[in-house]
This record gives sequence, C-alpha cells and structure tokens, in this order.
Amino acid sequence: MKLIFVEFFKLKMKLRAWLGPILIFLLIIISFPLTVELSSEALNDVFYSILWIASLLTIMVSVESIFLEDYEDGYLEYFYVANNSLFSLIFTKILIYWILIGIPISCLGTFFSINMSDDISSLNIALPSLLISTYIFINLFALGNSLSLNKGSALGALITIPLLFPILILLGKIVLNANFGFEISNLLLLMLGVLLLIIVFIPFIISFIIKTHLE
Amino acid sequence: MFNFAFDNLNSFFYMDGHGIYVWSVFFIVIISTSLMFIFYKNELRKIRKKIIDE
Amino acid sequence: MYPYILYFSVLFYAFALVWGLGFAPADYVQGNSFRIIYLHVPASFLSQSLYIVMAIAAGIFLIWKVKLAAYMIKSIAPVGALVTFIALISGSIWGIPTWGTWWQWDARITSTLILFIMYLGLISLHSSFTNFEKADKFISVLVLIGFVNIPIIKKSVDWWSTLHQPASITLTNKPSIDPTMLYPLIFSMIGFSGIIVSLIILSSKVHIFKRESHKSWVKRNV
Amino acid sequence: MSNSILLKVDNIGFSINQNRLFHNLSFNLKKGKALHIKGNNGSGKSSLIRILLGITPAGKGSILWNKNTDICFLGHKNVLKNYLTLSDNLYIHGIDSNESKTKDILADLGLIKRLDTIVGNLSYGQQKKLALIRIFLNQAKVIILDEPCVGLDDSTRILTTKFLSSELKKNKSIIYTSHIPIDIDSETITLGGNQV
Repeated sequence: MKLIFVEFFKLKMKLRAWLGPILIFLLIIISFPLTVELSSEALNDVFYSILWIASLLTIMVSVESIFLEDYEDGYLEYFYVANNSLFSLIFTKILIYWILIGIPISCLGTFFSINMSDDISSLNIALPSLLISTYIFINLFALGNSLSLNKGSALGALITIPLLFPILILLGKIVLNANFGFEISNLLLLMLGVLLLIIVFIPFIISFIIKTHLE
Repeated sequence: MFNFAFDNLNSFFYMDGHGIYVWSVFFIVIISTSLMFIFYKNELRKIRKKIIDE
Repeated sequence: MYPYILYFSVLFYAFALVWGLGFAPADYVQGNSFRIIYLHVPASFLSQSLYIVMAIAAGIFLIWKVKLAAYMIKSIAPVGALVTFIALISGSIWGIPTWGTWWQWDARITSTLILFIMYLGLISLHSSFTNFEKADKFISVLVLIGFVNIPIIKKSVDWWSTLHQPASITLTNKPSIDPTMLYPLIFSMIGFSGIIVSLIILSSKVHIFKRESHKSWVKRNV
Repeated sequence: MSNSILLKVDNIGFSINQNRLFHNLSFNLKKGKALHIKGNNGSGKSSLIRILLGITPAGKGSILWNKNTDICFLGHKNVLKNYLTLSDNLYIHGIDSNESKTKDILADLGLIKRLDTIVGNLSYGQQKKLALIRIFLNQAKVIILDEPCVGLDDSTRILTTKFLSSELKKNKSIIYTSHIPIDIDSETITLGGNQV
C-alpha cells in the first residue's frame, strides 16, 4: 500500500511524464480533423481508428522511460535488495501509469467521441474499450522498454508494436460490430480476459528481464 | 511427367509474358542468398585469421 | 561436412527447379507465373519453421542454460530474416500477374510482414548490447514471447481479412495440387531447406568462433 | 549454521568476459564484526558486493545468508530522485523528515536548511550525504557500503566512522570497500592477490 503511494507520488511530481502524454493525445486528436476533409461524415468513419492509434502513440511516448530513471539512480537495485523481488514494484508502476495516463486519455477520447458522432451509445463502446486497451498497451510497452532498457526507446517500440496488432484488430472489430448493431459485450469480455492474463504474466517476465539487467 | 512444357527455349524464357516475374524473383533470391553466404565466409575468414594471429 | 550439404542441396534444388520450371505443366488459372511457387512455398515454410526452431532453442537456453542454444538463436535470426524477405518479395512479385497488384492487405501477407519485422527486432535487440551473456537472455525471452504471439497474430489477422489462397500442402489433408506440380515442389522444399541449413551452419560457425575464441578447442579446430 | 555467523561464503569464483577476477574465495561474516574488502581498481570489489547481495549470480560456489537477515546497502548510485526536494526524497525511503532523530542527523550534516531544495541542485558531496542519512537511520542487521567516503568532507567522514563503530557496538555487522581508510576495527579481504 505504501508502495502505491510512493510510486504515485514519484510520477505525480514528474509533470512532463504524465501531463505531456495527455497533451500529445489531445494534439493528435485535434490534428486528424485538419488533415481529413472537414465534412463530419468522412471523419465519423475513421474517428475510432484515430482514437486507437492516438492512444497507442500516447502510451508509446509516455511509457518509454518507465524504468529508465529508477535504473539509473539505483532505485531498482535498492528495491531488489530490500524486497528480494521486483514483481510488486513493476505491477504498481504499471498501475500508476494507467491511473495517471490511461484513465485521463480514455475519458478524453470518450468525450471527443460523443462530440463527433452525436451518439451517446459511443459511451459504452469507447470508454470500456479504451480503458482496457490502454492498460494492455502500457503492460506491453513496459515489456518492450524493459528489454531495451537504456538502449533507447525506439528499439522498445520496434519490439512492442508487432505484439499489439491483435489488440488493434480486436478494437477495430468492436467498432465494426457496433456499427452493424451487433452485440459487442462478448468482444469486450474477450479483451478483459486478455487483460487479466497480461496483468499476471507480464510483470513476472519484466521482473526477470530487469533482474538480468541488474546483474 | 517429364515432357518439356514449352515449345522451345525462347518460350521457356518468355513464359507467355510471365517470364519477367519468374526470372526476376529467382534473380533476386540468388543474389541475396549468395551475398549472405559471401558475408559469412568473409566473417569466418577474419575470425580465423584473428585466432591464428593470437 | 558443411560444404557437402551445401553442394548436395544446391544440386538437388537445381534439379527440382529445372523440373518445376521446365517440365511441370502450366497452371490452368495462373499460367506460367505459378512457377514462383517453387521458391515462395519453401521460403514461407522455412520462415515459420525457423522461428519455431529458435523458440525451442530459447527454451533450452533459459531452462538448461545451454550456451550453444543461444548461439543458435543468434545465428538463425539473420537467416530467418532473409528467408522471410524472400517469401515476401516472391509473394509480391507473384501478386502482380495474378492479383494485378504487388501488395494486398491480406492476412497471410500482413502476418509474414509482421514476422519479418520481428526478426529484425530480434537482430537489433541482440546487437544493441555489448554484454553478450545478457543479450542472449533478452533475445531468448523475446523469441519466446514472439512464439506465443505469432499464432495469436496469425489468428487475429485471419479474422481480419483473407484473400490469399489456402495453404497448398498441409500435413493432415490430401494435397490439393496435381502430382506433376507437387513432386517438384517437395523436391524444391528439400533442396531449399538444405541450402538454408548450410547457411545456418556457416553463420553459427562464425558466432561460435567469435564467442569462444579463447577456448583451446576452437584454436585446435581453426 | 550457528547463530553468530550471518553469512557464509564458500569457495566462490567470478569472471567477467573470460577475465577471471577471483576464485576459491571463502569467508564468514559474524555478528558485530566488520569486513573490509580491499583491492585495486577492477579487481572485483563491487562485483563481490553485488554477488553477496544476490544481484549478480556467482559463477560457482555458494553464498548462505542466515535466515531473516535484513541488509541495508549503499552503492555507487545514490538512489535519489533529482527532480524531488530533499524531504520528498527522504519520504520515498520511508523517512519522516520531521522526526527529531532525523532532524539531528540533518543538522549534523548541515542539510537542515535545505529540506525544500530540489536534489538536482545540490552538489555531489551533499547528495552523497543525503544518501548516507538512509544508512544512519536504518534498522537492518547488516550494513553493506561500497565506497561510502568518496566525495565527502572531513567532518562527514569522521561522523561516518563514528556511526559505524557505534553500530558495531550494537552488535551489527558491516561489509565495506573503501580506498579512503575508515578507522574501525575490521578484518580485511584482499582481492586480486593472485593476479600479476
């Protein structure tokens, strides 16, 4: 519990690490309508894919240094010596990133999607799928960045993005089904299941990787 | 089974207009694979030389 | 031993190619352009099976700490990238006469492209570390994660869209192509695999010598 | 293992990139004793400490810690967040900067007036002092220090020595490496003896 407070405090004090990504998300969302024809129909067709890609890019930018600073000032070592395990730290870090970045951009994205499509039903498409998918994205980008720790974030993104394609396809399917008026709850449940698997396994893998980095 | 599928060698190379695709694929593959072979041969020679020099 | 495998498989592949290119009958629908199959199918088969071999090696390395397995991963990765590149380029050139376009956002093509990017990611991950022992561990973890992910990617991309013809040869079903085309295909698969295997032997030789250059048995063998 | 022995190191060896740093190294750490690891640069002092901490695996041999031994460790890295203030940094390590004991130590080190300064603006020596506070306030049974005195002024070094000898009296154990002599009662392990 104390760990959550400490990690929350650390990230909260680093404005550029969480406010920056949220602003980037806003900028991407704003910049797409400028490049598409300004008729709202054309925009409606692609709006959700803009939303997914924008959240993906935002998470990519925000997670790039998730472990870097703690690695460089020795905090990871300190934590490992004190607790003999890194799992709880990594799990908490990812959770805090989701709370400070994932939830705000999910809310922002939902807000814009209401505005764009004049359709309140998008509230139950965009919000849950954004909430779940941002958590998955943060987990996987954290994995990629732990592999490429202190070797630059481009490598991490190169490793991670191929792993994200299934989630993107799933998100696309959700919108497609919603447009045809089909049920989407089963797809959302599938995504939730993926999330549950990822929540358990990814921190384990990351702690193995970071342990290797410390050696 | 072993009848030559073309009338003559010319049509074998031409392949009803598809020859350019077929032959360009084989050309690219042969070039890239042999480049890889040459690269590794070179590396091996360098390492051998280094070990012998020691 | 390695040069004999190479010479033998080059001869074998040349034989299969002459058979396939010159003697097999033209395809009823696709005409003569189908002859690219004698390259495309072996390459796309190998692009996936090499990844499986790497995943097995990664498992062996992580569980039993066999160093040789890590060298295998390192030496297979560039060859796998080459083979995947061959599969991609032969596929897209084949697409020009048959589909009228060199690129389609089709499931199998896209997943092969993703596989290619993953191979490149593996190579760049390994080469960005100066401590090879750490790099070996990281690359094995990544190979295993990719191994879990590749079927998922394939399935999801299949779900997304499919235009590609289904696999011509599967182990379980009766082959759907004519024996006069099938036999040269099987021969070309064996020959092409032989060439690639000898390339892997060569590259793993390079890596073993590089990493174990101080050991006395290496010095004796040089 | 008897109760007075906290750590038993048996026959360990370690090499980096085929370069053998030490082998057949055995020693024990007893309660209330200090160990000084000596050696030239690159002789593997820091590696040995990281092996003892369980961060790096040893090539061979065994390391046995007594059960329930908690360790307090300060290495080359200061474990400070340079975008946070001094008191926030203490908070991260679970130290309340308003407690009287903490305040005394802060006053001794001359940092009491700087509690609201961002750590990135402090000098290297001041940062090192701040990192030492964590060691001074710890409750652990074993203290492991890797070059604690680099960059410290004389008064702080004396303070550190005084602190360490008082800890020894409290039956705590210390393992340290230092090029700058620390005047406490300790056994010495010299690394790189069998190297030319």
